[in-house]
Amino acid sequence: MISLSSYLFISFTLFVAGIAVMIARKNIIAMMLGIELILNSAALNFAAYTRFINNNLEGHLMSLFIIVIAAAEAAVGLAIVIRFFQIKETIHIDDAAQLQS
Amino acid sequence: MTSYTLDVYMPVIILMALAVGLVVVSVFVAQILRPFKPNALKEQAYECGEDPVGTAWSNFNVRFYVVSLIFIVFDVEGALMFPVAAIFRKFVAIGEGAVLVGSLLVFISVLVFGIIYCWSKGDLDWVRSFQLSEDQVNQLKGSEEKA
Amino acid sequence: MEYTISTIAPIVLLPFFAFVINAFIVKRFTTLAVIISCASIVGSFFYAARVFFDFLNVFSADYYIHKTFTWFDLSYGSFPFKMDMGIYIDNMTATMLFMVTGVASLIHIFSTYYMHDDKRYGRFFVYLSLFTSAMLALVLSENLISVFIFWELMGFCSYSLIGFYYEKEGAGNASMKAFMTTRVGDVFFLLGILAIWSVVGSVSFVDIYQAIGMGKFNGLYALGIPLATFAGFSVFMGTIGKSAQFPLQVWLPDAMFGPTPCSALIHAATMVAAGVYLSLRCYPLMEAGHLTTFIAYIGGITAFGAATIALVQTDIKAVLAYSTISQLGYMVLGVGVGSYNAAFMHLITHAVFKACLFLSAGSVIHSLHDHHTHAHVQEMPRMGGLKSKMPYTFLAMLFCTLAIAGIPFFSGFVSKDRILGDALLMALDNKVYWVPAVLGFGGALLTAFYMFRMMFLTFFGEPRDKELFDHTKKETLSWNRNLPLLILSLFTLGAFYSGSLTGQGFIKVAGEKYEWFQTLIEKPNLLKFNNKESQAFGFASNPSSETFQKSKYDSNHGLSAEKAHHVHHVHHIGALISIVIAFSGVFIAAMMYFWRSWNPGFWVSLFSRWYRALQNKYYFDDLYIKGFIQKGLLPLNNFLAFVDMGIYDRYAVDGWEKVNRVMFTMAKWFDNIIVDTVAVDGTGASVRFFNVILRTIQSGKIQFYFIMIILVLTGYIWTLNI
Amino acid sequence: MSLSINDYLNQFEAHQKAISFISELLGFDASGLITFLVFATAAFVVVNVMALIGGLGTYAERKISADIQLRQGPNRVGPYGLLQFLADGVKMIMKEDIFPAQADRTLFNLAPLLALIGVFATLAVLPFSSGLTLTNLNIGVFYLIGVSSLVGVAVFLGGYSANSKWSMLGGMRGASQIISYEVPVTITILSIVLMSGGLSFGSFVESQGGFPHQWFIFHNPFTFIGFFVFFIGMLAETNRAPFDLPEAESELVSGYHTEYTGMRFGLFALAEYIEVFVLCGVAAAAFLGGYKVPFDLGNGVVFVEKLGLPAIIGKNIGQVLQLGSFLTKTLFLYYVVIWVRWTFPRIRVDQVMTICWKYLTPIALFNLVGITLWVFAFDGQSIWEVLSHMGGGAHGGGH
Amino acid sequence: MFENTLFFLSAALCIIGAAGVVFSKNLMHACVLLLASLFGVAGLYAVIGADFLAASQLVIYAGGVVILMLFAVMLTGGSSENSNKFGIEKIPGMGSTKTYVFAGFSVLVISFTILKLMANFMKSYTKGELPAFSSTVEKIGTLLVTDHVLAFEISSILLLGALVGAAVIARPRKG
Repeated sequence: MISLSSYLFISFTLFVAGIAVMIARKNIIAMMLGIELILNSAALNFAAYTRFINNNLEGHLMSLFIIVIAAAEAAVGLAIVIRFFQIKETIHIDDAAQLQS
Repeated sequence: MTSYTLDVYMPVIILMALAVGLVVVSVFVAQILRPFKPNALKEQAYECGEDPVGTAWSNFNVRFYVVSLIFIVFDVEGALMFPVAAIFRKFVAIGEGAVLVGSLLVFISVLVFGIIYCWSKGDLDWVRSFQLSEDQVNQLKGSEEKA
Repeated sequence: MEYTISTIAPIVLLPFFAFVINAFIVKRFTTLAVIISCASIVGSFFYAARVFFDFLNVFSADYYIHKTFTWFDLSYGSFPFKMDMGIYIDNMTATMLFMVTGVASLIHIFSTYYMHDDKRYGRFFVYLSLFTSAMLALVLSENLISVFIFWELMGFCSYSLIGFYYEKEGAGNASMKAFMTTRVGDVFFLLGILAIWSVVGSVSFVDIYQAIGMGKFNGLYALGIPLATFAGFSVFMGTIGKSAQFPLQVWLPDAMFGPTPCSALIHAATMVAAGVYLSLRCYPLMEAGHLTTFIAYIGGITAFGAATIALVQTDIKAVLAYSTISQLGYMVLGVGVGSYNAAFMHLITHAVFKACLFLSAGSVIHSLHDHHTHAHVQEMPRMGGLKSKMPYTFLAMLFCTLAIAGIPFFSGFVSKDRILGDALLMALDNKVYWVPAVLGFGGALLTAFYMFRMMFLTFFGEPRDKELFDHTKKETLSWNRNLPLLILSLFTLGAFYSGSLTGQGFIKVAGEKYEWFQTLIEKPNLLKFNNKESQAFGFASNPSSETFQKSKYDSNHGLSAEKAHHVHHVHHIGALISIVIAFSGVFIAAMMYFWRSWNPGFWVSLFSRWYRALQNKYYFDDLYIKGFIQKGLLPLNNFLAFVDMGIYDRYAVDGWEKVNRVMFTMAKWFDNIIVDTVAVDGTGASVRFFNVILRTIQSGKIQFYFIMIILVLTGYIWTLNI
Repeated sequence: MSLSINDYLNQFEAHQKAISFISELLGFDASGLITFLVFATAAFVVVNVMALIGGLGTYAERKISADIQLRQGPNRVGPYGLLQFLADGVKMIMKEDIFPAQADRTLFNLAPLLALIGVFATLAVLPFSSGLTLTNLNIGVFYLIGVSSLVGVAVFLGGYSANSKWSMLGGMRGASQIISYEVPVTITILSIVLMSGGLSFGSFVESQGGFPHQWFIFHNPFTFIGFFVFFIGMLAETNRAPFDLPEAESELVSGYHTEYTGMRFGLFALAEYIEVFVLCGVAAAAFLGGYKVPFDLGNGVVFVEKLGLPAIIGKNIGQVLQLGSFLTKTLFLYYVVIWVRWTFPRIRVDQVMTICWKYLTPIALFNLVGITLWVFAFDGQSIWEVLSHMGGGAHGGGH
Repeated sequence: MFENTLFFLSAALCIIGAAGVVFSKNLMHACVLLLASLFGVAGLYAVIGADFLAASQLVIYAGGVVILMLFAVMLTGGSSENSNKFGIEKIPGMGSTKTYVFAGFSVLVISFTILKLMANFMKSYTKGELPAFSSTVEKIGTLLVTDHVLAFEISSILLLGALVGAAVIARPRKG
């Protein structure tokens, strides 16, 4: 029951949900939730392959670094969002369509 | 390396279930026992007796964010250092401790650099102190003299 | 005794980390940076001392540590392309480490005195740290590629240090000259490495020794030259460049533009020593390439020629610079005459006394301050009688001068005498070697003469510049000025190196007759390397499998009794000759400059043409500038310019112009009518048309981009059918 | 140190026999069922004891504060007022549950649940004794840090969902205070991990001894400082005085649970009291030798050899002693926490952040470096061992 | 038996959470649902013996990232659906029917692509014997300081960069 395919299915679901969130939402923070989902699906895949394919712990390490990078990404991304909000008083993604203020 | 089965996680699940159960049961019991007479005044948010003005969900100071930002960086660095710390004694025992000390110290020093930066830029001050310009000081003095 | 990477790596990494840290903090925390630099090199010295004393006392004579890790591995099938990096420590490396860290520590300490008032005080230490760590890494290197890397790094550092006073006129040129001149040697060195790679398939020293031992070089020719000769020659060209040997010696005197402590570091302990160290490391290659005669000639010519130039110099640092070239010539001569042990010993002894000489010179220069030009005085004609003003510096410098002049009981005598003795032995054996031997003995005479000339001119007699003399403060004993000098001058005593005062015997250590230099340093025994596997990096080596017995001192050096007697006999004769020569050099110097019985001007007028030649350094700079550059390169440039301007430009380009003019008139019509109206305006119109369409795509709406990415990715995957 | 309470029981013959008997009775392999039952029972017992301790905590708090302030304290319900907490509980259940009209009802309901889940899940790894540890996860302390951070989310959501300005301020303050103080606490725990060489509480406790000089708090000077860093951070993480800014009644009415009434408020309070106990237990396990009993009485071998008791009884007496040792230390710390609350005045919000980022975190980092170098230099020996080696064994503790 | 229970609980939590993130109309609720989903992922890690990963997931996500998200939501004006500052009503921030149609279309396309890739892979996959669980902390630690020490140190630099960059960007400015 607990097999590679079930794990792949779950991570597939997470990935698809992330994509859906990123396209459907117009709120930047909500889109970042989608990014977290996508990164988690990738990390889960690495851990699952480690368990079911080669039992090599470097997959775990990869997942760990994905988590680390996700944290850094969230920190910087949200800081940009907040700065954006301070300038434009909105976090609607369509208001961020210009390269120049 | 001793192997284990997934049974070790059973208490975790049971405890979480107990927590949920406790909440559900207590709220349910209270539902039966307690009185239920709502009125508009009761349901008002408490604002020292006045009528509440606007919503509480407005934007807050950025300082909260900077604090949580520093926190998350430390959190992640802690998470990376835990496995290294766990093998430290073993490496010291086989005489390779210097490598670990070196890499840990480099890691920690980078961490310290970050906190020093935030400190020097005043991100750690809850109340940011700023220097009054001379005009402002004079203005203040003037107002004091008038008073 | 467990040797792990953590006991050896700090030797290199401490100065390197000091460099990295100081590079960031030097501007704001200068004092802290200096302290970090000094502390790191002293710490490195203690680590090196541990290695050295283990090699001296614990390990057997032929024990070595060889650890590698794979740097990159691009092997494909049967084609090997794998590069290892690692460390190789044998007795020679251990001795070098001890010497380099020790001398560098003392130079660091002295620099806190010498450079203290300099405006780039901190930066100097940054360079020093990097320089020292590069030298230490070179010494520890396991293969030629990593030697080359650190060799170039040192080249860069010497470039920075020579040009340290870049606002001074000539300093920039001098640093450029040093950099470019050594580059000539480096090109050859790289060629040599490639040649070795092509034969051995690896550049590790151990593999090279093994290959030579197995005779892999035999019967391989390139352009009619044996490959071993070519490879050895090319590597030796690297030595010539770095150690300032005969054709490429011109950069070293100019390198005196740098601060004096850095001269001490570059020209005594580290960089120039690296060249000789390399040729000692590659000695089996030189032997296999039958290059020893050539090397001996180069060494002899350098030793004698540089000594003659040093006779007429008036700048105190220039005298020392030429004496450095000359002494390096002795080392190379030692390599050439097969005196492996003595050449290395001279490298060590020379490093100590030359560092001390430079530091003493620095001490003298630093205290002589001209109040008119606000510059330090380096000219010997303005000195004199300084003995009373700076007694401790004088003491230190006297010891070193005695050492370099080859007076018995001092270290210079011990090592130089062995080289000369071996040269004499070779000359008796083979007539070809007479020239280097005689040049070597002549150089020894000149060395004694010019060094004592320097001493007498500087410290004895009446002060020739009274005002300068009166302004000079009397020297007081201070820890960072005199302590390094006195420590170094203590180590000029021969007993530290030879085991006996005369330099010919042995002493008893722990109840055994034991002579450390003779026992420790020997030519690489090629057969030993045949079945050795290198150890993986990072794990403790297992010295318990080695024998821990020190080989006993063998007064016959492994020769048969009859031959050994002959050798000893020749050595005794050589020692006698050198003693006589050294004392006569001192005597001549004293007659000329101390008692003033002989007038040097007479000799100058007698050999006036030679004197001019010497003052112009045998016209080498002129030769290179006028001969090579002006006669060779400039005409070539002119010729190329002529070809370019006169032929190519005139006929090809201008001719085409004519053709083009005709074509142009035809084309103009075509252009106006067809291209401009139809194509260009048409293109513009179409661009405008597509612009309208494409503008909608680049909307700045991120989600639209996502959808596009997904569609393109999908299309890609489905079309390629991955 | 067994992996869990189930493993501990499995080593007794009677338990094995019971399993096989039940298997025969039921006709299938009942070991899984028994495991579940054992865990469920133990967890249930632990949770109930914790709820009792939480309830008695409120009583103790009021009694001790009364003592400190020369008052009587509760003395009407039951002997010495001991049953006061039951009366409070009944009162809370009987109170009307009011939802603010503008509240986010889902999150308003969810917040106490999250707090309770976070706190209860930490109980799983608390080492009451070498046998009575629900599960000795090999990532124990790291798991505990992760799960207990749910409380921060719960505080924030509790403050957010009520849509009251007092609540919101309290929630933001509470969450940022909790996460801030997690940094020095994590770093201090990291240094303990360095010394014990494992992440599980079992390895923490097993690398200490029964006597005070074998505890990590007296292991070297850095850990001594580290204990206080941990203790202060712990006070702040549980929003205890003097760090009870989030619920400072003089500024914020009642902080993030201003709008909570009745049982929901009770659940928050319960979670808070249990969390104090849990963190006191962590402090005891990490610094004060945990369940270790002097003279190795804890493993029960002495009783078997000297008194001739059967092995099973000797072992269980040892367990009881260990449990006693652990509870003594934890409850002592609990007492200190209450004592601190009624001794020190509350500090300002900017001082809270200053203490965390400018004092505790640098000190904790310094401790970490110091302990790293200590372990490296002295090969993990404590200061007493080092001193006794230096003094030729003439003095120093116990070696 | 218990393995399957744990797996199903975690998977359900994970997928329901993810679905909630997609369909929730309230940003705060979406954040809490994301927390649930990440908890589920932590449980899934635990099921395949990645104990350290599970705990780091809890520590970093539950303790760090989600709190950061919640703070960011509060700092940008709560979960109320903003119109922009000119007062013009646009598409609501949490999506509209049109955006969901686009999303559904993209999801459909990407699902087919991923399933095609996965099918190729699963054809060649044979299930092998699974080893017993053992603690991964020591192994991860050893890997971090031996083979991957560079990544270990560089991640500290990465985090330093993130800290400095984000602090500079988000720092409150006067005026």
